Amino acid sequence: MEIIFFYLVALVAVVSGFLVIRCQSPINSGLGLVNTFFCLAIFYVMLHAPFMAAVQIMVYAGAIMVLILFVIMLLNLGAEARHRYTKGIVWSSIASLMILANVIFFIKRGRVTGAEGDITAFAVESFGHTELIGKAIFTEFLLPFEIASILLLVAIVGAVVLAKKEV
Amino acid sequence: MYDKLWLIPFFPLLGAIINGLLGKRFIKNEKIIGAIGTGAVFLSFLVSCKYFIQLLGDSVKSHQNIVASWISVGNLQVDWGFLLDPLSALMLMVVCGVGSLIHLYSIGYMHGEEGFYRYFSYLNLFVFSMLMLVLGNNALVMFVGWEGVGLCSYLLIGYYFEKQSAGDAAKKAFVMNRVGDFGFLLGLFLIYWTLGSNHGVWTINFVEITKNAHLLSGDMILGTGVTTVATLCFFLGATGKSAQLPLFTWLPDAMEGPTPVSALIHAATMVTAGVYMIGRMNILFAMSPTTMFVVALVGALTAIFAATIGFAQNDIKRVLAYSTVSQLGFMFVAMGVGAFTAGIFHLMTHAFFKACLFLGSGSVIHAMHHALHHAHLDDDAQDMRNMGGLKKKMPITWATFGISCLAISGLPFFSGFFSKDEILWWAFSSTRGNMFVWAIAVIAAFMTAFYMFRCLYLTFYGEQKTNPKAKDHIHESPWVITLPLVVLAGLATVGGLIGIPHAIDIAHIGNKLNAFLAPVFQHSQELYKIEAHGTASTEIILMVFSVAVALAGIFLAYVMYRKNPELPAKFTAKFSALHRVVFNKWYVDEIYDALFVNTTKKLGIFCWKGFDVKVVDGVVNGVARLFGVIAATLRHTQTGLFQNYALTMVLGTAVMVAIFILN
Amino acid sequence: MNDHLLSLMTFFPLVGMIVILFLPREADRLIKTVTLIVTIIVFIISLPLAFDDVFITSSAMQYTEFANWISVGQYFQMNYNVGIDGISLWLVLLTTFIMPIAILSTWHAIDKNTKGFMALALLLETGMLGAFISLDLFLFYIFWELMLVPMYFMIGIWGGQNRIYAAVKFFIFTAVGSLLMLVAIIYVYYFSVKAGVPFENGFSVAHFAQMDIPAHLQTWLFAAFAFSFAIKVPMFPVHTWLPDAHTEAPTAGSVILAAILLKMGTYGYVRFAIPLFPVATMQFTPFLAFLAVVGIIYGALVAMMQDDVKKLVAYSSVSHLGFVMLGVFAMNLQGLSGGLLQMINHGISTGALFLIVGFLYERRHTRLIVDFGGLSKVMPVFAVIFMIVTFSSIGLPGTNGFVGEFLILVGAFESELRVFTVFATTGVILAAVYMLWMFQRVMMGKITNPKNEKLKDLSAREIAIMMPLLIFIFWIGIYPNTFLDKMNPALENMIKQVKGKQHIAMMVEDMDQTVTQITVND
Amino acid sequence: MISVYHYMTVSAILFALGTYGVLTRRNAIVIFMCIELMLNSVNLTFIALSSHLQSMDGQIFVMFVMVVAAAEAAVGLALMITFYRNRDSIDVDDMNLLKL
Amino acid sequence: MENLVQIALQNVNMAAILPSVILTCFGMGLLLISVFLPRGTTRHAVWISMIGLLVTGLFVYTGWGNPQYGFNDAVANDNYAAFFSMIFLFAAGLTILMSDDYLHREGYPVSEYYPLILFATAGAMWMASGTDMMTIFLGLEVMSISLYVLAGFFRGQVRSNEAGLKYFLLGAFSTGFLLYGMALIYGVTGSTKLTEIGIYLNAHASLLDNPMTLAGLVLLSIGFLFKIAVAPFHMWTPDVYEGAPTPIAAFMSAGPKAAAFAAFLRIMEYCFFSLKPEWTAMLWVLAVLTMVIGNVIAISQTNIKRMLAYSSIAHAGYALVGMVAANEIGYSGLLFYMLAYTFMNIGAFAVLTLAGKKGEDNLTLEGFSGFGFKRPYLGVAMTIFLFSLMGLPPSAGFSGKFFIFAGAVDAGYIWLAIIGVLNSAVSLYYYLRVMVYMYFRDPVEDYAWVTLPAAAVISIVIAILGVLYLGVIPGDVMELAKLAIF
Repeated sequence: MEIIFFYLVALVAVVSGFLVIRCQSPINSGLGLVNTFFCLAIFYVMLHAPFMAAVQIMVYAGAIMVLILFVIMLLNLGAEARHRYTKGIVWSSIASLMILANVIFFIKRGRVTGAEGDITAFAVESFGHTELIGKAIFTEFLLPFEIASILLLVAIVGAVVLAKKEV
Repeated sequence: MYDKLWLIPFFPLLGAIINGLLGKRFIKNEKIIGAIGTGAVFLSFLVSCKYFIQLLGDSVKSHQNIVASWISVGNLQVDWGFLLDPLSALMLMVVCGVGSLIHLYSIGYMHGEEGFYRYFSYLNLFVFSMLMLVLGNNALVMFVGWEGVGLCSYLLIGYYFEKQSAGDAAKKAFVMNRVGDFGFLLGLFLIYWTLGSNHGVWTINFVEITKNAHLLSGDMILGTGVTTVATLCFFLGATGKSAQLPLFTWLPDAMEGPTPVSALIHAATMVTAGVYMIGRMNILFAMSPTTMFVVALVGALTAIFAATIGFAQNDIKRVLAYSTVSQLGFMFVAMGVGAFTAGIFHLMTHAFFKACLFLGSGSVIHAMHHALHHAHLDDDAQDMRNMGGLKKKMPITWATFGISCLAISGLPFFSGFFSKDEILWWAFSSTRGNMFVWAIAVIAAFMTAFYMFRCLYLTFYGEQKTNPKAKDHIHESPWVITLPLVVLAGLATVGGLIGIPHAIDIAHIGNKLNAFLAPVFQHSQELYKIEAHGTASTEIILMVFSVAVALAGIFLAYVMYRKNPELPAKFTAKFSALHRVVFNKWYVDEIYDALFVNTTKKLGIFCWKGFDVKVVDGVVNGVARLFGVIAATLRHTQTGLFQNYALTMVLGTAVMVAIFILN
Repeated sequence: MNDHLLSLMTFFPLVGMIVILFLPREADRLIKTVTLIVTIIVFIISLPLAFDDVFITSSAMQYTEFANWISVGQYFQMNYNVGIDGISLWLVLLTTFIMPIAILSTWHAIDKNTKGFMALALLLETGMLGAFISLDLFLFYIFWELMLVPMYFMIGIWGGQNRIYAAVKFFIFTAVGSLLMLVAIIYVYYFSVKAGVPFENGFSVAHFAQMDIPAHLQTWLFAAFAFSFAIKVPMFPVHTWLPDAHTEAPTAGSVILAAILLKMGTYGYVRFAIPLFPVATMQFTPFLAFLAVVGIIYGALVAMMQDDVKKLVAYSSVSHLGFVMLGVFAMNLQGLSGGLLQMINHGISTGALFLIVGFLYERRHTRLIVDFGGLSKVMPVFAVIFMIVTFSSIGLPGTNGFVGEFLILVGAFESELRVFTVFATTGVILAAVYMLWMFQRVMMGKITNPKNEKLKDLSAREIAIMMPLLIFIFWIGIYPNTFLDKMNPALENMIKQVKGKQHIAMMVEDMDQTVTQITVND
Repeated sequence: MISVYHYMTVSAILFALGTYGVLTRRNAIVIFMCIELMLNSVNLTFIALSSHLQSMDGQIFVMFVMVVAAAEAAVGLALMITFYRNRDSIDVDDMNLLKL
Repeated sequence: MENLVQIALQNVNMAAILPSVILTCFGMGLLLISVFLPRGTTRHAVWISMIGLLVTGLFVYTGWGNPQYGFNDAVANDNYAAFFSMIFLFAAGLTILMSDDYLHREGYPVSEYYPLILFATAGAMWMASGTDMMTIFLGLEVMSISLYVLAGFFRGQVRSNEAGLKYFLLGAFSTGFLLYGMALIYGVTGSTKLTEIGIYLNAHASLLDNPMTLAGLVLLSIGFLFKIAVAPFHMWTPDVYEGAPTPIAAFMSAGPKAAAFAAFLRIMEYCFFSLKPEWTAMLWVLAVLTMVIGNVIAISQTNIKRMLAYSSIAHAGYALVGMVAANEIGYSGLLFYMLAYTFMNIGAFAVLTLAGKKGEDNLTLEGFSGFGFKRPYLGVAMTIFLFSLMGLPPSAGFSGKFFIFAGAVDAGYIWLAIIGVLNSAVSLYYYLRVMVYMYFRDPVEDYAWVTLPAAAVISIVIAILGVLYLGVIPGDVMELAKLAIF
């Protein structure tokens, strides 16, 4: 039952992903992308990471995609011209397929290490996913977290510097 | 006491330096310059005389005077050293003696020339070099002189440097000499190396070489005896310097120089250096019958070959030049058949009569030149067709010239008779002799007599063919010119008496020269069984025969040029092709040009334009250009398109991952 | 004083260069004078070396200085390790001697950017002296490369029409070779470290030379060194930069290039390539000797057909340096000392020839032979000097060229290179051909070009430039022992060492063969 | 049973799709979206692995990836706007002034 | 489960991140101050950022020899980080000094420029000191995003826009690969801490030929190789350098490149030391490819800035040789080389900033005709930098190449060393060509040369001193580099 559901979601995710690269209008592509985001959020829930699923929806679908769509609107971009694809489509396909083949190959042949950590599904249920993440982020990964703040600052400053009209 | 030997070459060197450095700016006066030049050589002559006399009275016949070490590197020890032995002493006398006379002569001959100081400086430098050549106690000092005389020859031939032909001739002389030097050096290396590495005697000293030469008898190189190869190399050197086949062509051209130069360098001294060198190394040559035969053969062929060309020349100096080549051939015949003494003897007598001939011709040319100049004519002052009948105008010149012609033709009791006869006798009867060589030599002697008298008749007899305008301006030359002529003619007459052959030595004077030179040659002649054997009667018969041949030659000349002056023209008309070939010197120069000069030039052009520019630089520039092309091609991968960049990245990644995983 | 004589001598020009840099750019004459004085002072500093008789008796390095320069833990140590022996002595003196002459020759020839030229010239002098006195391979390499830069600019800025091509070609040719040498140097160093040479010795040549490097390694290392040096020499067929560089360089540049820079290559063989890799030397000898002989003949043939005097002289250098290489690879005392002497001779004679061409160029602004002819008439003093130099270049006995060539040929004949010697000797003939032909076309004949009629003879300054060279032409020709005596001990020592190692290597090889044979027979 | 490999396979497909999109689309914004798709596929891998390994690190990583994605979106879109202002286009083919 | 929550902040060790924190603070302070100053004033920004760099440098200096670890092994302020931090600080300092006048000339006197450089530097420092994938990744992003902005900083210039956008798109694209690689490594080892990964991999030999490990290794490398500009991930370099403001191109060629090297080398050495044969083989090929492509294409360039971009690709190749050697000399040679390259390349770019006028028209070779005589001092400076780039003694470039090739030879990579030197020979051609134009040609037109601003001159002088110091007495710095490696 669960596996069927998985396949279903996976199918939707892949098809939406395909729509992203196939749709003529950027807006449609964006919508496809949002769809994928949702599918991934579902996966996250299935993987016992409900907080991540929430963040996924809020940050990606809510913030980033809105930003993107906003820019699309701002620039008033309609459907792309007839030549949607660049010339090197054959090579691009080959390259992408090679990447896919490689990745599939190493997933098939590769081996992920067995479970070692203590963040079991049980732990998640008993402590709450959010709490666990919060603890980890403010203790073990404090420094990256701080750096992330600088990163955002840089992004803001940068965006402002670039996008404002006059000096 | 022979420790002042270095004075002999020193004086001319000093003279050369003084005249060369100070002549133009400070001395200026021709008389003083001439006096310095002549005086320097004369001083050398005096010193030479002193040592000559001293040597005569000395029981030890070989003396070395080492001034300083020259090159000293390990085994190779070369000194600035001089060697006085009978051979070099005799040469000293000839060189200094004849040299002084020619210097004296030059004062008159060169009078009024722009580069008077230069001329005397060169001439002194030449005498210096010649004396180094003669006196050197080792092969390298000899080589200094050897090349030095080549240099001076170059300088003096090119004395009239504004004339293209003079420059060409000078260069030709030097280069041909260098070809010879190439042989000389190789021979020297071979002897030095073989003696050293096989027998532990590292030396190039003549005395040492002579002493140790017997060690070489078993050494082989290239399947032949070392001595044979080495002496052939040396002989190549000799052919260059002494203008033998095949390197003789420079000598006739060398007549571009002033006439006294021809007399001194291209008749009396330098060109005989090859003969002298063989004499110096007689033991090595004696060890190799093969080389000896080659020497004799080349000598004989040269003698006859040059003589044929001498037939057809109209330039008085050229006739003499070919005659010189021919006579040098005789000397080589002598050396080749083991008649070392005879060779040196002929060298000496030749120095006298040929110098006299050249100076005589110089006197004529001088007179002609003056006359023509006076009459503002452009006729060739050296062409015998413009002369004739000068006997009356220039009696002294005529007399001396005539005597010398008799001497060179080998008429009895003139100096040439004794020396030439001895050569023929040895060629006939020596253990190294050869009938063939003898026969050629006899024919050459006949021809010599013929063309020398042809020259004499054309110049001094018959009617005067000079342009009438100039006719009356021809006078006898001044005393500085005639005095040397007289002295040399005298020597040409009596000089032979020091070497009277045993067979006709009625007065029992003895062969003084033979005795004198014995210390030098006897050793090798005895060691290698070189001797002339035959009865006195045979010798006398041969002598008579050769005199008859000479007389026949003279008679023929008389018939053709005195009695029936129209005969030669008929003759040439009949054999015009032959005449043309002979007149053009058998086209040897042209053949050489085609074979060597042009080939070398073409090779040079090929190396430069073909190889250097096309191949080497072509590769270099080609690589540079290739990189340029590759760069220009590769830069187009940088399309500026984002997606191409991304594609490259992805492909790169995919390939890398694939390789990694598949490994 | 004596302790630091070499350093003082080497770095004094650098000080001079800095002084020059502070002089005003317009003060042309002042700059030239200062440079001249600096080079003369350097010459004076170096003079005591010439009079030091220790070289006659001792083969060891003299005037050595040693200081730690770069040291990186236990990885590297590069030392400032300098000294001279009989091999480098005369080359050092040649350098200090030629420099004032070269500077003096620029008096009128260089009139733009004098400051730059003089600064570069002094920098170049430091580089050249440093390369000759270095006993540490790393140090040598530094100086070796340091020489490139000033010469590059000299050709490029003050050169002739085609100067850019020439300068770049010069630079790239030389650098390509030396870069490979760098790899070889590093390799040798690691080999020495692994062979147990204490790393404090750094790149000391003396210590490297004592190692026993396996034959197959020697082959490669020697090839790298030899290639680098061959380009510098220059040997056939990597010589083509030379004619271009020489032709385009200003007179002083050509003089320095010919007189000193080319010697770096041959010196490199004698000092580094051969002692370090004796076994490989043995293998390469026939090949290099062959190239040397080809160079002799080829250089002469090409020189013969040149229509540009300077190019002719440049190609003659190829020929002359072929002789030097032949002598060096004869590997015996005569050959080597001949080679070494010939280096000096070539420095003097060819330097003088370039000066002469420079004089002509200053007067006529052309170097084509056809533009001249008959100059003897108007320039008699020049003619005499030219002639002497020409004959020195031809190798006339009594001049320097003869002694060198003779020793080389004797040495080569004594060695295994006998056959090569025969061909090399033909170079003697060809030298006469091209030099005399050139001399005839330039100096003899009638003056055909009216521009040549009013040419001035040499000035006092120009005669003063040539005089020292003429003196040495005769000095070396007549009494070369002054020079040979001081070279020989060091050369003898070197030959002994090299031959010893070659001997051992051959014995080992023989033994190996015997062993193989025995095994095969079994 | 859904294994981690299932998730990884899906993620791989999405990654390849994203790559393909980047390589073929001409609109810079769509390309950026494709990059986001790639990042998301990586996120999926991270979370799948994290869950499989029972360690939180992967999920934290995903948080930071999201931060980065947001930051990149801000800067990237700003860049696109400036480019659009000057070129009136955000076709990557129009980014062709700098080449060779 | 309680212990999980008990993880205290005991691991917070400010000393471990002090320099970068100080630098960030200066950056933020500068942003704040700028708000209160009128637009267009930038002088204060130069001063403040220089002081910031100096203070940071001081702390880096005092931290030398006293390694500090903290934040649960997320960061290690060891000698290695300190050495690289010094490189970044020099790069940033030299860049800032040459920027001020340039920005005014180009019409973008925006004070935010300086904080961005400082942030980029801080990001680079995190990359160098990070010992956790996350730290490194975030450091990389801080640096990259700053650089995206800086590359497109001249927002009115379409070339600058294009450079920024290209760099951004490709950078984000490569980030995808980097992350994928990190994810795989995480999946294989269950950790993001470098040391733990290394130990885990070393302990489980079976993982070494696990395709996932290897794929992770490669994909991870891609991210860094992209930043280093190694072929075939180099293609952004020429375009971005050409389009970006010159000082930023200078900075990018030195600082971020060194940072990428720092992180890459640390990851390789910490995590994948058990896979050394594999990744050295991979880098061997890439090094050769990079050197060849960089040098060969540079030959055909006529724009000096672009030529320097290709040359920076080639130099990345040389530096990679040090990594291939994978021994002490190679590594310390690499460190040394990055420092040397910082001086010589930024110096060369600094000269370029002064060679032009507004609009940067004077970057072509033709424009450089006669430069050496028109501007003698700049000419000499450029000459020194170019000779150093060629690798001629006595210059930093030579010492650096010497050490790196020495490392390669010592490790037995003789052919690599030979290919390396042959490539330097090729490089001679295009470097020399600049000098040919500078000195051997006469000026085509009389150019409106800018006057020499003091700050830029100081920057050039420092660069020259650095080049000469590292060239003449490289021993001391090399000694430090040796102490800096693991």
